[in-house]
Amino acid sequence: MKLKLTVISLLVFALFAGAAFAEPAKFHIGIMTGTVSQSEDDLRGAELMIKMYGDSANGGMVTHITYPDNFPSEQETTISQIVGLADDPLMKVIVVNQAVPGTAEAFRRVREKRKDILLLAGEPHEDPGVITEAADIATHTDHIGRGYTIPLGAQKMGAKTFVHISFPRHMSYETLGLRRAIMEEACKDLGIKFVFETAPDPTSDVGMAGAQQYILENMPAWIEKYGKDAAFFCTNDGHTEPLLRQVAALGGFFVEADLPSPLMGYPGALGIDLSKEQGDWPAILKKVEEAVVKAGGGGRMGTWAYSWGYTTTAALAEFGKRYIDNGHDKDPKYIGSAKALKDMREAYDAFCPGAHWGASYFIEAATGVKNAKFILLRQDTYVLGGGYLGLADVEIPEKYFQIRMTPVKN
Amino acid sequence: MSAIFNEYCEILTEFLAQWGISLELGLLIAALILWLLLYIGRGLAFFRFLMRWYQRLIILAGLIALGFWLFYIGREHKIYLDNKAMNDYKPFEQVNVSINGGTSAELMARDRDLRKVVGPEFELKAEVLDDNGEIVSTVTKTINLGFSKDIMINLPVLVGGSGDFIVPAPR
Amino acid sequence: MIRRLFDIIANNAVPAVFIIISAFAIPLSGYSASYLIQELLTRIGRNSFLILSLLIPIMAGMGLNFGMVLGAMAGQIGLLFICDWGIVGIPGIVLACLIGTPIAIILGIFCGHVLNRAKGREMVTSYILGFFINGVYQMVVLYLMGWIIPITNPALLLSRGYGVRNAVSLLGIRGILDNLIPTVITGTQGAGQFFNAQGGNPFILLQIPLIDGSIRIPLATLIVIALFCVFIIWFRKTKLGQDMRAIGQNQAVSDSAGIPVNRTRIIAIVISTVLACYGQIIYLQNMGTLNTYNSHDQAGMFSIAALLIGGASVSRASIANVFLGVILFHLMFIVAPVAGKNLIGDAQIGEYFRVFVSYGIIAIALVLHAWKRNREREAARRSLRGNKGGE
Amino acid sequence: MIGRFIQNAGWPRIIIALFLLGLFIAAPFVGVRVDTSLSNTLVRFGMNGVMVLAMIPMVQAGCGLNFGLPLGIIAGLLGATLSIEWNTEILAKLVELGTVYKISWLNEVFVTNWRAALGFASAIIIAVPIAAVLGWFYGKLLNRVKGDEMMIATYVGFSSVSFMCIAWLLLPYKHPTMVWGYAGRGLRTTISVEGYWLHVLSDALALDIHTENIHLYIPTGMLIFFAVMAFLVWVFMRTKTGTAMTAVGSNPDFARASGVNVDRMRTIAVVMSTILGAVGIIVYEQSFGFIQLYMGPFYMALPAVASILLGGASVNKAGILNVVVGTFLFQGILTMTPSVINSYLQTDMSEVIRLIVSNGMILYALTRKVRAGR
Repeated sequence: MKLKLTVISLLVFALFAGAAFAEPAKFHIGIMTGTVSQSEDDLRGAELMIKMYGDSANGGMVTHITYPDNFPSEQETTISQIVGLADDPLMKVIVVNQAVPGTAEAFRRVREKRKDILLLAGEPHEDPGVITEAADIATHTDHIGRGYTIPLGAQKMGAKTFVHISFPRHMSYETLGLRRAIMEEACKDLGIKFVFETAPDPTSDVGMAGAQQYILENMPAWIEKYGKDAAFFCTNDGHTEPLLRQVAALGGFFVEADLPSPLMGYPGALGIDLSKEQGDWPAILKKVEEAVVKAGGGGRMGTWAYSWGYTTTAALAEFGKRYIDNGHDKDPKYIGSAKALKDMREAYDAFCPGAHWGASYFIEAATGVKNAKFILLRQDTYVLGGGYLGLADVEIPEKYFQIRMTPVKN
Repeated sequence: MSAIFNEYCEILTEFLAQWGISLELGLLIAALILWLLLYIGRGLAFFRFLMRWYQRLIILAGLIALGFWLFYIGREHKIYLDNKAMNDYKPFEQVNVSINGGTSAELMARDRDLRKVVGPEFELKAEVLDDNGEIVSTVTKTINLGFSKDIMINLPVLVGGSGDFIVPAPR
Repeated sequence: MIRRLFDIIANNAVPAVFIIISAFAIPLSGYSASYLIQELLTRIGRNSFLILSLLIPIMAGMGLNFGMVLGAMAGQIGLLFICDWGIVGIPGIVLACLIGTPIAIILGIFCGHVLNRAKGREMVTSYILGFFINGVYQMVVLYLMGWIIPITNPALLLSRGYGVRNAVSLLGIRGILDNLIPTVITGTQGAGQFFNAQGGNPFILLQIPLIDGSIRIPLATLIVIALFCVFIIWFRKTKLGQDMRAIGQNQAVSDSAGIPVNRTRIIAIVISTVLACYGQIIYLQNMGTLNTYNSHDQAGMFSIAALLIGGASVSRASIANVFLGVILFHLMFIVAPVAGKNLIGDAQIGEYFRVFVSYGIIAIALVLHAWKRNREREAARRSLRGNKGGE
Repeated sequence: MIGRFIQNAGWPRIIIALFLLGLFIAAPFVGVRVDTSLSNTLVRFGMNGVMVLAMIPMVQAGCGLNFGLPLGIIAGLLGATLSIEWNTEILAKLVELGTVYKISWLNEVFVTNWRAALGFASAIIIAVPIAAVLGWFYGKLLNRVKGDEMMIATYVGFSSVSFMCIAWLLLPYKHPTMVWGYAGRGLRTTISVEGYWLHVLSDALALDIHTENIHLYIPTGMLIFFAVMAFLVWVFMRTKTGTAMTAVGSNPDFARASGVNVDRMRTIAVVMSTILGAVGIIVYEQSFGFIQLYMGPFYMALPAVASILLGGASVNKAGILNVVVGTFLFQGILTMTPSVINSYLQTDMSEVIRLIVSNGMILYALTRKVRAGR
C-alpha cells in the first residue's frame, strides 16, 4: 500500500515538473564551476556573467550550477548536472570550468540528445584526446609555451640562473613534467643556468605549514648559492607565498606563479588587505603593485594581471554568446579555424583590459598531430613596478613542441 | 541437412543483426542463459561446494577457456594504414581503404591513417586511384590477426602482391 | 496502540520525508518530465544492481555490508585489465566479470572471516575494512601495476612507468549493455526527429502521447536486473537461503539446530561481494569513465543510503525497497542542487544540502532502527524479568 | 619477566615500536636527520594528543570509539573562528575593564604581551559551552541507540560536517581575513591564525636549538598543556563520577543494580569527549597555523581512533597510557615513513602506508575478542 502511494505521488510530481518558466532571453548559457571552497575564482567569473547577462531564472541568459566538492568520487552528480542543463530547450552554450573528470562523458550524453549546443571546457582534467572527442573547444593554460616564455621573461628581467622548485609527485604529472623539460631546454638556448631544487610536498605529512617553512628557511641559502640574479619558479601554489616573501626581502627574480594571479601568494606574502577591492582586478593589481614596490620587490616580481580561472569562465561564456550572436553555429568549418582561435583570444582580452593573451592549438608531442579543439592560452606577464613584458605575442620556436618528458635527475 | 542448418544460421544472423548482435554473440548469450538454467536446476550444488573435484576442475577449465575465447573475439586492434615507400614499392598518388565495409580512408602519398577493428579477422579493401581520380586497381584481402594487438599495413606492398605487408605498429 | 503507531512512523518516516522534499523540489528545479524520467531510468539501470547486492547479508543478519566496496574494487581491477588488453563490447564486459570474480571471492572470504570475529559490530567493522582494503588497492594499482603486474597500454599507465592513471576512459565498453537492445520512448512528434538523430540505426520504438522529447531505455540492463531479482526470490527459498534467515533471526538457536553459522555467514558475504563486483562493472559501463582511485569510494555509501531511503532497515530489506530507494534518492540527487539554487539563488548551497541529506538520512535511519530495536529489547526484558533476567 | 612485558604491551605495539625504532636507526643512512624527525614527531604528538584524549571518557563509559569526534571539532572550529571575529572587541572589552577598575597593568600585560594567549583562551572559552550543548544532545541520542553507537556516531559526524558546510557559507561572519575576498561573506576554506594565536602554546617555553649540527625543537608549552589535560582526565576518572562511569562501561546491569544512573553517566562521558575534541582541535590549529573548514574535519576521527587503539586500548577500555603510547607511535610512524621510505624507494608511498597501518589497527581492535558485556 505504502509503496503504491509513493509511486503514484511520484508520477504526479513528475507531470507537474513539465511546466517550465517562460523566458524572454533568446537563448541560454549554462555555466558549471566549482564551489567557493574548491575554486573561488571560477565561481566569481560565473557571477560576473550573471551580472552582465542576467540570471535565466529572472529572464536573463545565464544558468549557473556547481559541481560537487568531492568531484572525484561523485562523477554521477557532475554528469547529470551538465546533462540537466541541456534539458532547457533554449540552452545553446554549456561552459564547464574546471572540466573535472566526468565532463567528457557528460558532453557525450548532451551530444546524443542535442546537436545544437556548443560545449566548452576550461582547464580539463581529462586527457586532451578524451575531452576534445566530446567537447567543441577546450582551453588550457599553455604549459608548453610557458615552458619557453617563463625563462624568456626571466632573461628579459635580467636573470642569469633559473631555479625550478618542485617535488616528485608534481613531476610525475604529464603537464608539469613536460614543462620542466622544456624550461631546461629553453634555458640552455637562452644562456641561462637551469637548476632543479626539491621541496617537500604540502600534501604529504609535513603539511602545508612544514612545506612553507622549508622554503622560508632555505631561501637565504639558495640566494647565497645562486646569486641575486637568480629567477625562482615553483610548481606548487603553497610554496609560492613564502617564496614571494623571501624574493621581496632578499633579492632574486620571480617571473610568475604556476597559476598566476595577483591574488596568488601576494596578499598572504606581503599582508595585503584586499577586502575593499572585491573583484575589481585593476584595483587589486594596483594595490599589490604598491605593496611589492614598498617591500622592495619592484621590477623583480611578476604575475598575470587577471586571474586565469575567473577570466576563463567569463571568456568561454562570452565566446559562446558571440558564437551564437554571430551565427557561427551555421558554419560547420568554424571550430578549428584560425578565426575561432582569434575570436577566443578576443573573448579573453575582453575581460582583461590592458593585458594580452597568446593562444595556440595543442600539438601532441608523440604524434605531431595538431588538435584543433584544444587551445592553449597564456597571458602576458606583468612585472609589478615595471609593466608588461610583451610575452603574449612571442612566437614559440618549433623545436619546443617536439620535446618529450624526461625523468628528473636528482 | 547441412543446407537447412546453413539457412537456419542465416536467418538467425539476420534476426540478431537488427539489434547489432553478431552470431557468435547471440550464441554466447544463449549459452549463458542455458548455463544459468542448468545452474539453477542443479540447485545449490555450487554454493555448497559439494561438487567433486573433477567437476570443479572441468568448470574451471571451461571458464578459463571462455576467458581466452572472449579475449580472442573481443579484442580491439588498431590498424595503421601506411601509404609510404617500403622495400622497392613506391607510394600511390591516392589510395582509398575501407575495412569491413566501413567508411573509407583516403590516403595521399606518404599519408598514414588509423582504423580500429574488433575481433581477430577483418576484410580490407584498397582502391588505388590515378592522377585523374579513376580507380586503377582494387585489392581485397582478409587478414587474421590472431592474438596479436596492433599492426601497421603498408599499402604499396599489399597491393604489389608481396606477402610481408604487415609491419609492427608504431608506439 | 501507541507502539504500533510508533512502528508505522519508524518504518515509513524516511521515505515519507523524501517524498515531501521531492514534492517541493521537483517543481522548483524546473526540469522537464522527460529529462527526469530519462535520468531516473538511467540511474535505475546503473545503480540497482549494486544495491541489490546488499540484500543477502541483511538476510543473514549481518546488517548493511559496507564491505561491498571490496567487490567494487575487484570489478575495477577486471576493467583495468580488459582496458589494457583492448577487449571491447560484450566480450569485454563478460571477461571483466570473469577476472573480477575470483578476486571478489577471495576478498569476500577474507571479509567474512573478519566479520565473524566482530559479531555484533559487523557494520562498523566492514566500514573500516573498506578503508583498509582501499589502502591495499591503492598499493596494488598505484605501485604494483606496470611494475610487477604487467600493464603496458600507455593510455593507462602513468608516464613514470608504473601505476595507473587517475582517470581511465572506458570507451570500448561504454553503454554496451544499456544499448544492447536499443529501445526508445517518444511522444507522438518526437519519433521522426529521434530517428534522424540516430542515423537510421534500428531500435525498438514505443510511442506514448504524454511525453515530450525522447527517452532511451537501457532494456538489456533492466533485464539483467530483473533476472537477478528472480535469483534473489529463488535464493530465499533454497536451503541456504532459509539457513541465512534463521541465522538472521537468532544465531544461537540456528547453531544448536545444526546450521554452520560462521560458514553460512561467510557465504553470504562472498555472494554479496561478487555481486557488488558485477554491479560496479554495470555501473561503470554506463558511466564511461573510471576514476581509478575514487569510483568505488562512494559505491557503498550511496547504495546504503538509497536502500535506507527506500524504507529498508538494518535487519529487513526487500526488493521493493531497492527500487523505491533508487528512485527517491536519485531524484533528490538530480533536483536538489538546482532546486536549492532556484530557492536561495546560490548554486553551491543546494550542492551542500544534497551532501548533508545523504549523510543525514543514513544517520536518521540507523538511529530509528536502533531506537526501535532497543525499545523492543527493553519490552522483552520487562516481560521476561522474573523468569531469567538479562538478555 | 620478558613474557609478562610482552603480554602487557601486546605484540602489535612491540612490532610497531621496533619498526619505528628501525626507521630512526635507518634515517641517517638515507639522509634524513634524526633530530628534526624527532622534533616533528613531538610537535605532531602535541598537536593530536588532546583529540586522542577525547576518546577516553566515551570508551570508558561503554559508548565505544568516538567516531563522532567531528562534532566536537565543529564546536572547536566555531570557537576558533568566533575568537578571531571578535578579537578586537574582546581585547577592547578587557581594556575597558582595566580602566573602569583602574587596573593599569591589565591593559599593558593582557593587551600587549598576552594578546595571543588571550585570543587562544577566548577560543576555548567560546568553544567549550558550544561543545557541551552539542555533546549533551549527542549523548541523549547515543543513549537511545545502545549497541550501535559507533556506526551512528560515524554518520552523526559526517552529517554535522556537511551541515556546517552550509552554515560556514551563511553565518554572518564579517572579519576580512576570514571571509571570501570578492563576496565579502561566507568563510574561506582555510583561515590563517597568524597574527592571532599562531604557535601560542608551541612556542611558550619552547626549546629551540638551531646550530650547525643540531636542529632540535621541543614545543614545551604544548606538551605541558597536553600533560595538564591528561592529568585532569586522570583525576576525573578517579573521582566518584569517574569510577561510576567506568562501572557503567564495564557492566551496565551491575551499575544499574548498584544505583548508578546509567544514561546520565553516559551523557556526561559524551559531553566530556565532545569538549575535549573541541579543545583538541584548537590546540591542533594553533600549531598547524590554519583553521580548516568545510570538508576539513571529515575524516579527522579516524587518526585519533587509530592512535588510541595502537596504544593498546580496546573498544571498551582505555587509559592515559594508551593515549600517550598510541599517539607517539602513530605520529612517529606518520612522520618517519614518508621521509625514510620515500628517500629509500624514491616514491611517495607514505599516504598508502598510512591508510593501511591506521585502518589495519582499527580493524585489529574491532576484531579482538572482547570480554562479555552488553
